[in-house]
Amino acid sequence: MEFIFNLTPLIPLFPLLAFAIIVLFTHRHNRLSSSIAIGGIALSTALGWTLVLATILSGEHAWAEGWQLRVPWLPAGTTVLELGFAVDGFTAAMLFMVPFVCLMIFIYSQGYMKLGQPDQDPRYARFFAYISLFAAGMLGLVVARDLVLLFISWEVMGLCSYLLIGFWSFRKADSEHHIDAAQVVRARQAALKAFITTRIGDVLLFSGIALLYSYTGTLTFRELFRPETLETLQAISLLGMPAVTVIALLVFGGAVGKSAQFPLHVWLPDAMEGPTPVSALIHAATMVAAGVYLVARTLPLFIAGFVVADAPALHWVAVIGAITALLGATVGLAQDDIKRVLAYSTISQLGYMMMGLGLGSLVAGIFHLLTHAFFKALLFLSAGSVIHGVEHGAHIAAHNGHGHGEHFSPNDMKIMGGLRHRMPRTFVAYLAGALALVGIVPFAGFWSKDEILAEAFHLWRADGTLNLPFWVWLAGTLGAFFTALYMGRQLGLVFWGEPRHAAARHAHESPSSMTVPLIVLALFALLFGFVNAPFLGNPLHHLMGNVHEVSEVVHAEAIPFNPTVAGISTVLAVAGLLLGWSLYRNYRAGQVEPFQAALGPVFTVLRNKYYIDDLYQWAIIRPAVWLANFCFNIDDRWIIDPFVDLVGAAGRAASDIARVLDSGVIDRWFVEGTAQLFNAAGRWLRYSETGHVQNYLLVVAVTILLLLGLYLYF
Amino acid sequence: MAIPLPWWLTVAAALFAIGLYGVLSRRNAIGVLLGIELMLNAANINLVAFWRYITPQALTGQVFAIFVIGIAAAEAAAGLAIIISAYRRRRTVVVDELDTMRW
Amino acid sequence: MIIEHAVQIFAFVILTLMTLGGGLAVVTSRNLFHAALFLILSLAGAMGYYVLLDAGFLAVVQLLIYIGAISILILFSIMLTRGLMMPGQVQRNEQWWIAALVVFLTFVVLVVTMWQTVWPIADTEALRAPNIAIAQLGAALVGPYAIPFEVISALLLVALVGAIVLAREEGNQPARADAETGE
Amino acid sequence: MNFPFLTLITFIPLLGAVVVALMPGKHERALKLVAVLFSVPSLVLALIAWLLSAQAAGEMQLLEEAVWIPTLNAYYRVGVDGISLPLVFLTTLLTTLSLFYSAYTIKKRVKEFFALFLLLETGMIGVFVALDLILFYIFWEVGLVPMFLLIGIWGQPQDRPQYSAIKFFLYTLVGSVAMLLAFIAIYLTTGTWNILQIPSLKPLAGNPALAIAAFWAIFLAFAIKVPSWPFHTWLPDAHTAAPTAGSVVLAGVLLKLGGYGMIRILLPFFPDLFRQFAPWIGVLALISMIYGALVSMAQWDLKRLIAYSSVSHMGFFMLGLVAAAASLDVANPVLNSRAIALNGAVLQMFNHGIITGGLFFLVGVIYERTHTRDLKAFGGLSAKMPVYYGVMLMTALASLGLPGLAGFISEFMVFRGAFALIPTYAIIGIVAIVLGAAYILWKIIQHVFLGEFSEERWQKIFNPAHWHFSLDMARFEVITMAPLLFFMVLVGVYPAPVLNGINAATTALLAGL
Amino acid sequence: MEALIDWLVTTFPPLSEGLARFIVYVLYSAILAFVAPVIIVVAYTYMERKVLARIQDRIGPNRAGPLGIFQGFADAIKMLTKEDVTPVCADRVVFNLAPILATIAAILVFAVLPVAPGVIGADLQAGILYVVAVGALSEVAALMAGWSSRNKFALLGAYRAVAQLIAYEIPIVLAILVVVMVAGSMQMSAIVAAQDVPFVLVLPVAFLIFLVASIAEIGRSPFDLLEAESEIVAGFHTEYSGMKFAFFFIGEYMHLFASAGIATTLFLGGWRGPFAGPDSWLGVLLGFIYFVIKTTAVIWVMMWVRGTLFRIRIDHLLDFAWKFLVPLGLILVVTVAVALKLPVIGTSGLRWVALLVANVVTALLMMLSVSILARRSRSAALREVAGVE
Repeated sequence: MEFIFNLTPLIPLFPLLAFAIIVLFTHRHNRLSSSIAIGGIALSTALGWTLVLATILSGEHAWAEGWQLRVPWLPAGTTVLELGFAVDGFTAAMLFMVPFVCLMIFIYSQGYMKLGQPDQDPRYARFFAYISLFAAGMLGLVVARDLVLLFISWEVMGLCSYLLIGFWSFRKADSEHHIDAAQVVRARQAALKAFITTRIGDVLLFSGIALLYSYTGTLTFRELFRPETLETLQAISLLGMPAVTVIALLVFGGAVGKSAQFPLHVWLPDAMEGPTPVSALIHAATMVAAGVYLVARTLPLFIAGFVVADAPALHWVAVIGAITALLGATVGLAQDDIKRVLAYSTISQLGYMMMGLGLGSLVAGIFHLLTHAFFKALLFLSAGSVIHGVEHGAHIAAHNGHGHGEHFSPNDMKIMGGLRHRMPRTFVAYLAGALALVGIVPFAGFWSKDEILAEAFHLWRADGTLNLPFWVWLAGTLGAFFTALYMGRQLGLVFWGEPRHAAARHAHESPSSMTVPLIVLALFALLFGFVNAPFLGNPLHHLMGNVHEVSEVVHAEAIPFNPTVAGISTVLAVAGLLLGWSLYRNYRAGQVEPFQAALGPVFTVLRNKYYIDDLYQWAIIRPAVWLANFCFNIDDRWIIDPFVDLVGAAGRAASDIARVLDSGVIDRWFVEGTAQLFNAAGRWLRYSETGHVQNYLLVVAVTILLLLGLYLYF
Repeated sequence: MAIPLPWWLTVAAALFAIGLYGVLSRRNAIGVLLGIELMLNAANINLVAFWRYITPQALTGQVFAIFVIGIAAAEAAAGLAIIISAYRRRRTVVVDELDTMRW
Repeated sequence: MIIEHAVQIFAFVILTLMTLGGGLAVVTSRNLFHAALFLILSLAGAMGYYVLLDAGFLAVVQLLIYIGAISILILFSIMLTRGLMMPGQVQRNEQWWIAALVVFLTFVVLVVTMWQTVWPIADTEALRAPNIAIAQLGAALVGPYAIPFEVISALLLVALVGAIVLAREEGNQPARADAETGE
Repeated sequence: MNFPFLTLITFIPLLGAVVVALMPGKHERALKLVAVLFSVPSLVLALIAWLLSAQAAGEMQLLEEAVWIPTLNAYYRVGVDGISLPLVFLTTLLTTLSLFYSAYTIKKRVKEFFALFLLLETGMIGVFVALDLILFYIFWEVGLVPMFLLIGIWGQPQDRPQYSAIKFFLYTLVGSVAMLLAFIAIYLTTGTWNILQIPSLKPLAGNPALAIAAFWAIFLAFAIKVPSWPFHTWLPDAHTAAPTAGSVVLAGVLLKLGGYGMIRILLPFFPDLFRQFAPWIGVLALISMIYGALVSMAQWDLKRLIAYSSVSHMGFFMLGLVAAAASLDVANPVLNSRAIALNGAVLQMFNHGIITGGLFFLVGVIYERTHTRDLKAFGGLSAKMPVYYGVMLMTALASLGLPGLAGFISEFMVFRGAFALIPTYAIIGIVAIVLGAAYILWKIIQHVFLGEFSEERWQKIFNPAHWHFSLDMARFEVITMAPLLFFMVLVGVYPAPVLNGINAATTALLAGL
Repeated sequence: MEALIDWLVTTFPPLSEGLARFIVYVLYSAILAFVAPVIIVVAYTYMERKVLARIQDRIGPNRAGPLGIFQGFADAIKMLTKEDVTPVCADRVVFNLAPILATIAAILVFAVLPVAPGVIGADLQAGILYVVAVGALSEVAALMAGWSSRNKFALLGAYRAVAQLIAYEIPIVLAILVVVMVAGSMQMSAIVAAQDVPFVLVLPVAFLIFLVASIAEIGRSPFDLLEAESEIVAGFHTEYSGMKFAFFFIGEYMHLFASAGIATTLFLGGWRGPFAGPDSWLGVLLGFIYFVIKTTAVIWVMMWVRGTLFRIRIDHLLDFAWKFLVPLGLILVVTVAVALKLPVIGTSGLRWVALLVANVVTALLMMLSVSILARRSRSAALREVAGVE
């Protein structure tokens, strides 16, 4: 079995190779490029699943300890920093999901990206290059043995996210495809925003890694989480806290940026400017989950930070997760863009995962990560299908002379309606995804969300006071309700009622290259929850529950199924879903929204995302730009350079004075006088220059003769 | 060796003197060049003679003679090229008439 | 032994006549072409000296380069600048008598010095025919004397290029200066 | 090793300069070819030397020594270790590429340009290999004059080249005069110019005041060259005015002279003083980093932006150096932190040379086509010039420290060292990384490549009649960039080959203090 | 020759060894100087006429003697009895010296020619260099003749002669250099001794260079520009007649034989052949016969060339030397030097193979580049013509 594990580095390598091949060689051939990309990820999937199987078959020890490969990488003084690959139960769980979802989305993209674009669009190949690189990054992250490889993959993904969000930023504004100039600008600004925002988190993570490396001399997970290492870290004091707490918080900062947690969540909704498969892959299923993965991987740090001195490193995770969960769910209520709703939903669900981890339950968080990846990818892809259907409808409508020249966004839910008849397969898929998200038995989301809430409930009951787990549970339960509410609203707006626009009226089903992945993912959304169903004995727990065994601080026993929790949340979910659905299923164009009528000013706040974006614009970006200009002015106009020039001018003035002195006195008498003297002498002496070479030679001969004579005889 | 070294030197000196005379007194530039060749030959005879009589086991004398011959070749090539070039411009090879450098 | 000495002395006398006589003719002959031919004679005499001094290789080189190349070159340039060498032209300049005087004095000084000096002649054993192989000479040229050797070759190359450039006419005529590459 | 590697590496370009200068000026193609060919042997030899010496680069390699000016006790003494080898290689690489690139782009006074450039190469390499203070000083000055002329003569007319050139010259000269005085003072107490020997003789130990003065005098010279805030204002002007190849070498190599001097001379000569003053120098480094990044962000001129980014990036270098120096009194700092910080600093120099050199080439690419560097004039070029976009993106990302590319490694090492040794500085300095991402992505990538492509705007700046190569990157431009990209990826993905030598040398250096 | 000296000393005891040596060498010199020229001229003029005639589909000399074998003698008698004319303005002394010098120059070569095992006039260390050096004398002779005739055709002929001789001397030297490198010596006997394999087999390119340049060096068709009747009457010997012309004539044929003999010595193994050797009289005789046969073969090739090719233009002639033969020779020298210095191979028997490969590769490369250049210049010329029209 060992030799199979040795193939691990190949998993990220296949997509990376695909990327290199496309960029260097085949970028002119669209079909070939997409096939290469799909081939690369398919190989990775096959290998990944083989490894999953191998891990499962290897038994408990392999699940907890895993296998690893080390490469000496960075000479540092007398030691060498190593980089490496590792596979354990946790990795296996991730390896099951990541390449597969990638594969599905790649296949879907092959159809999706062709639509509505010219046949020989060079960006088609470029798109596949980018997502291949992304897949390489994500897979690298999953199989990383240490923080170095993890961070490299992390940033590669960030880069791809940046490139893909800005993917439409250089297309022409084009009424044919319903793209306006503003959208182009939005795309590039969204890309920048995403990169810079996550970069802030990354820098925190970077600092955390640097600190960790400084204090421990290693970045390998397993070595970091040894009890003695953790104790060392606890003993060191940094900024008034134990170093481990600081590091944990810094690492969490990275996760906050990547996983779009409050307060760095602002980039994710804007990132929806990217192509829909990208939203599904990067901004729902995989990359944003990387933050959660990171926290889960480094959980011992958080727990160690928690255990000592009551510094609440882990609590922060739970708190931020709860805030984010609620914030995302509420804002989602007030959005019109079909993808933005899903984006806020993603933010909210990522908050759930953080909540789970923040309660110390590794498996709960990751379980939700896995299920969420399937059903949220499903939702996004279905939404893409819907959007595509609407765009197509707009085409037909324009062709028929309806709504010509009228401007609209195909993402706007307000223009849709009644699509369940026109796009039945998409509808079924969407419904499956929505039910999974809302948490209806037996869809996947039910099991995973329930486990998080049960965990919180359990911890609350164990303590008895209104402690943090209680508030987490409350936020989660409320969040579940809001989730159901906005999903109900969305389903009602999109699939029920009458079409509110010619485009929606003429929409029709997408091609099978898009719908087949939808069906496959829908099956997973339905069934995947059973991998950790309590009545099946929590298999996932066994597989990955013990990966942090070595640290002796993480203890992961499965929480038994709690009917109370499940009951409450199911009831709330069904209620919310029905409420939203019933309010919106007969919504008409131009009508005041039912929520707005009910909530009033609160709705406005929600619609404006709690004004957080505006706050950042006002409090951070403008001052930074102002500061930059201020520094530049200091440099160039006000202080430094003028001073330099002044010194120069002073020197010039001094030299002017010297020049007067020089020409008046020194030159006139000393220099010119001497020159005249020599001039006169030269005038006389020049007659010795006869120009006859033999004269000169004769002089030479005579001279030599004389010298010779002198030398020999005197 | 039948002939003592000073005889060789004397012959060489005589050849040198003849060459020098040629250099100093010839009006034709090529004639001057001929004189120079004679002087170089005189030097060569000296070199070889010294080698033969003083350091017969060393190679220096012969090697230097070869160098002198090489230099003579280069000198003749460049010198004659100059003369031809001057002749083309001034239609003369008389040294006295090539006095552009005169005061 | 005596015969050998006699032969040597006889050869020496003949060669000296050739060399010095040729030399004198070179500097005094009115006809420049003859002067050049006398130069060949004189050089041939020097070649004979080398043979007499057991420097056979040098003699061959002398023949090859001086007679074979330099003399030809001189003859060639004499022909090319023929226009002004009408026979009967005065070939001496005005300073010839000063030159003669100086040269004579130089000769005297040299000769006197040479005869007064005690030369460190090698011992008799070493004076036997030294018989240096050409291979030794070649090895020396690329061994201890490699740098001067390279310098000489560079000099030759430069002279070659320089001569071509100098002698090339502005027009399109093929350069006669090709000739000196014969060295 | 008897083969005179370093002498050849150093002086073949000089020979080339002489040959080029003596060639007739009208055969431009031949001139260019000869100049490029003369720069290649140095490159090859430097690479060979690097490969040969990489394993044992902890001590000085390839030493050569000869008496030079006996009356001054000055020796011709050259040698390299793991610190200077990458820089020597960098110099030869960038010079060869610059010459190659210039062969296509330089139109006026070709002969002088190439001759001066080769002379410049000799000067720069000389500084890196010299082990004698006099020799060091002379090479230091030799590099100055050609650069002055390159900026002054071949500069863009609208950028006040004369002003910039003189500013560059005077700035550097002030520093080097101060440095020379300090060198003399050191000589008077130690009696030798030998850079390797002086540290053990404790220069100026008996005269603290003079020692401090000498320290700051030398620091001034190097800080101007690095350049550290507030001695940096010559840099944007000089970079902007210089021709592309000049900017490349200026940023890629000349700045390294200062950094190299700090490591090779300042640190070993005055370790105690350096430690004592490290907090202040650290402040300068921090200001350089953050301030440089901020000022970059305010630029609308592409070249000026990159010039200021150099200030910021060389601030990283100084931070690493300061981290290593500040902890000199700590007997055994945690886990090689000092070595790591210094490794990071040296690698940062190398990386900055590769990356910023590449960026200046890339600015040249667009400038040769459009004759403007105004960021507002571009937009949407990624569709028009995809290869250029790709190459620029990669280089820019390397510059902002994306893991997997070169810049990350050195930044990581610098901060790794700094966090362990001077945490406060590190925490402040980390801001510069965020700002770096901001100005590079926001200003360069977004304004030049993204957004909507406007045909009218493009017509205004691009005249196909003046550009004879392909619109997207021409083959010679790709060839120029290819080695740099290779090194960015190599160092980023697998830094061990480059770092082994550096690590050995820095470890040895620190052990000797 | 040593054997002969020994035999003399033992047979006639009064003779000291020195005297015997003196006698032998004087005899040998006399044969070379007086007998050999006559035989060679007569034999080879006859052969040339016959060969050329056969090539041109004629019979050739057939009157004087059976098959016209006495034609040579008839010519000689005619030549000697003709009036000896000296031009009025001629530089008389030089005019008379020139033909003598020309003949001497040719005869001098024979001094170092190993015509049979142990039979050689002077086995100089620098033997082959001597050959080259003596060759220069013929140039002097040509110049003297051309100059002293006071005839513009003669002078032009002299110019051409010298330019051509010098130009082709270099490829010859380069070819010789290749041989010297392989043989490791300049001594003629050593070169012969080194040819366990005749060098023509391993150094075919060098041989070709030598052969072509030799033809030019002795001024035979297609390189007989120094006496191109259609252009400059008869070149430098325009004004010569009778006896003096006969000297030039003799010189020319001596030169022909000498060149062929040297080619034989350098490339064809000299006197070497089955059973030839210095040990017995028979061996010596056999060696001499081999030598003559090989030399005659080379001469026959030269005659064949003369009968086949037409005369080429003077600038083409010089171009051919400077732009083709010299570079080829230089490259060959370098490749052969490399081949000889190859580790292991350079000293083993394999070096013959290496040398052959080096030669062939050099030749192929040269032909390739020449063909490319020629195509380019031809198309350039075509374009020019097209442009003009």
